[in-house]
Amino acid sequence: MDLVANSMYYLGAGALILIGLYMVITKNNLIKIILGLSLVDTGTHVLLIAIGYVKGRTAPILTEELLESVGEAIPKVVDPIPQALVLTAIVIGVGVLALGLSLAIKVYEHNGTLDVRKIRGLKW
Amino acid sequence: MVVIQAVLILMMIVAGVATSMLKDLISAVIACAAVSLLASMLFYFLDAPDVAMAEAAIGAGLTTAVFVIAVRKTRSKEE
Amino acid sequence: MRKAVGLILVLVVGISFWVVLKNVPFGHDKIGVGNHYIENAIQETGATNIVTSVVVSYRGLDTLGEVTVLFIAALGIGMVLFSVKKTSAKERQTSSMVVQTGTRILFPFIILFGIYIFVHGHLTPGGGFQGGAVIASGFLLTYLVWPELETKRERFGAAESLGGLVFVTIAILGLVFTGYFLGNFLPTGTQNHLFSAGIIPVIYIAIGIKVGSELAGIVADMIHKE
Amino acid sequence: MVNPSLLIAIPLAGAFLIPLFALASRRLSRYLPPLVLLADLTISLSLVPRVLEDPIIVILGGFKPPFCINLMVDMLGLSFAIIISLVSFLISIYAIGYIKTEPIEKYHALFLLLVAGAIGIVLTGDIFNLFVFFEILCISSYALTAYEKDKAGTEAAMKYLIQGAVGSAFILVAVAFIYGLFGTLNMAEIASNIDSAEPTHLFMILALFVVGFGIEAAIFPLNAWLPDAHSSAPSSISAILSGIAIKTGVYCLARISYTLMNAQELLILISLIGVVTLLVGEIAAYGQKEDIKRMLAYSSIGQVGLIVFALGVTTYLGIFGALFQVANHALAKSLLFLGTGYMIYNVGSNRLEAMEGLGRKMPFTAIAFTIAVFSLVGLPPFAGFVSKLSIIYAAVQTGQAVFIVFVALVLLATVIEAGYFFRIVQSLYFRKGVSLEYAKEAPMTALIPIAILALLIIAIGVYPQLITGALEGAARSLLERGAYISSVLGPM
Repeated sequence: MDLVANSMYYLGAGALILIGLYMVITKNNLIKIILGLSLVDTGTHVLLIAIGYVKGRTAPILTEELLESVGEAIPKVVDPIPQALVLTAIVIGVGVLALGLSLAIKVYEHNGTLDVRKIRGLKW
Repeated sequence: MVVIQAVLILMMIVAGVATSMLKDLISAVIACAAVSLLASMLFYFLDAPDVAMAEAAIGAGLTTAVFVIAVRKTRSKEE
Repeated sequence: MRKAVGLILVLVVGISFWVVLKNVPFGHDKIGVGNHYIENAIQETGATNIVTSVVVSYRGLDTLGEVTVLFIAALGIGMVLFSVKKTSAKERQTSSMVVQTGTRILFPFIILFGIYIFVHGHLTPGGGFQGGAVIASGFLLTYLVWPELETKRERFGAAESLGGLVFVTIAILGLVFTGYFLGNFLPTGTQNHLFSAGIIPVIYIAIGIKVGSELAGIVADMIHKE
Repeated sequence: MVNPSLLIAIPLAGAFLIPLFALASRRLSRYLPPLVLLADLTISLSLVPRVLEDPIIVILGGFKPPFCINLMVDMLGLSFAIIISLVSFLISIYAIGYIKTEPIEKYHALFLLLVAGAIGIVLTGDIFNLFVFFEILCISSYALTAYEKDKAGTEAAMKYLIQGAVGSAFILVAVAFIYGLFGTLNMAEIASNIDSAEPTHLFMILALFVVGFGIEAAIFPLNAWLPDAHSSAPSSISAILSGIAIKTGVYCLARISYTLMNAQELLILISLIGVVTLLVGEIAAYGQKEDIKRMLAYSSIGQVGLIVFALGVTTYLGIFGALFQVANHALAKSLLFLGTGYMIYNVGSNRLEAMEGLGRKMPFTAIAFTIAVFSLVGLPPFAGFVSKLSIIYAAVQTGQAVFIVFVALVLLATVIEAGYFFRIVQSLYFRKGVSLEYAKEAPMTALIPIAILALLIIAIGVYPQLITGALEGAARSLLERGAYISSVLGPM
């Protein structure tokens, strides 16, 4: 039980990243490929937050109650840095996805299809 | 608590597989939004309320809207 | 063929994950920079939300880079979908009366809620990004309800630029007054008050306006440009 | 002293200003990038004497490192920053006249942001900040590749975006692992703790980084996007992508493998990758007999291979040669793309056959083109001669049999390179053109940057001491990890 509790977040994050990578490599539809990129992003976010989690601590917001309850001692909160990194990564991710989708719309206008097998410039 | 989180993670993986398997693009987009929403709940459990809000508003909300717009401007079936 | 390659690659990556993550125990304290922030953030920056103080103050350059990324995405989408001819207001279905009235009542509250989130970013969960996203979703609602609504894209553009310029200007003012780029030159005030934490609320308001207008602009571009 | 953080802040502020400028006058926005980049160039040049003595640590936000993001302005970063601001300044002059497709103000804003991203990459001392600036560079390159909005451009940008996004995800995962293992993001602190981690973990992290940055640096087999992107972007963007963007990928590889990971024993693998990339690129370029820009793009892959090979030699001279080659290729390849831009404009086609006989109609462009070609092949008295000579000398000096074989392969690649480059020069001068009556010399906005680039190539070739001082300092700062760590964190 402990093993499951300790590794489930990493497992979930890893699974999302791998599903996303697999989609990017094997799917033929551009929208599906971009959905795969979105899954990879979400997976990395979960991974980062799971790395920063510390058991038995609370959210890193020092409310007055929390400050009073600990007095002079160091407040027991989780690591704030991964959370800050993920905030940044979420915004970067949405920028890339939106740009990718607008490019996909343009590719569709030129070719009338989103199938990478039928688009000469996207074969690989 | 652990059980709830385990169920959420399991649902997240299932939704991720569904994103990959579903042929209808709108359904796949919705499945992807579900992944983001479940992830944002997980962030809440991991004591990251800021990130949970951002993921729910940006990841599950706006990204999905942009995806739906893109799918509607192209064809909605994966062939 | 591609499926096989994909599976092999995924397997390799998966194994590498497993190898490294075995030695990153879940739920343990990684003794490092984070603890310094937990101990000192409130004295050094005056913000009770430590994530906010890390995002805006300790790692301010990341945040400047991140709003820049969104700015690039907005510019790039505007550029990719740019067309000389005016977009035709095709005969789209207008929404029902109930939805229209509801949106009219709801829209100001959504915007107000977004503003509340980013103004209180240094005290409560949330901040410029979340608030900006809420504002953008308010605009998204109006586009869905009134598809024929012509957007004033230039206004979003001006708001984006102003938000970015305010951020850079504050950073350079920090250089002038304290000698450090992004240095805090305003008093940190009393904890847990709205007017505290020095430059953090000012920067978060700039970020909120910038992110809101950028995301709204992206959505508007994608809906309206053909 | 001017604060080096302005090197990043000025282009950013300029890019934010451009849309506001464009509200008043769209045509005026063209003149902002050259001004901004000239300011950057002056600042970076003025920092050289100080940085030659001691690296400058710029503390952001007023907290002590490692608790804040710090910029690390050592000679390596500063040399790259000078090359970036010089080349992009010249390209921005060229773009004033060359870019005519609407919306021009978006082009100029994105161009400035690309440069800001590249400068941020080479100056930052924080691994996550490196990722953020890397994303700025990549996303603006994706958008600019699609600038013409034609079929080839959008498809190339789409391909570039998909592969680049996968690479960025790898980098982010590697950063997450580093944070999990070391609890810090400051590059100096990671470097000082690197021995506490197990070698297998470091190998995994290094592999993730090599894949992530390798996609941007276009090392084999991660270079599928490059020929399409570089050949279908507008010529000024091809110039900045070939001259600057792939070099920052190489910079990241060097920084990570030398300063951060101290992985010198693994660098022979990097050398091998470099030689393979070199051969693949040059052979593909030789086989490309139709599209001139595609040929130049393949040649860029080959040249990056040469740089990566030299970095893997791990001796002082090898790194020096690699950095010299970075400078040489940045100057020469951007000249080639800039010259090609107006040659294509004149004959209305990318095809090599259409260029025949252009040497008589566009004498200045053709002479500059020839100079750059000679420099890339490595003929004296041009800059490329010095870099190729020192790379080959460094590899032979190691005395290892492997490197002797590699040198033979490098020489073979040089012969191939000479073959296809002389083919173009010959067709420019000694063939009779078919329909060139409308062809005329490029305008002044193009000739001035082209002439400056050509003069720089000759000047560096004749008098290498112009830049050897700076590059020697750069090579030293890459090899001396201890100095890097102690200058950020204080003496141990």
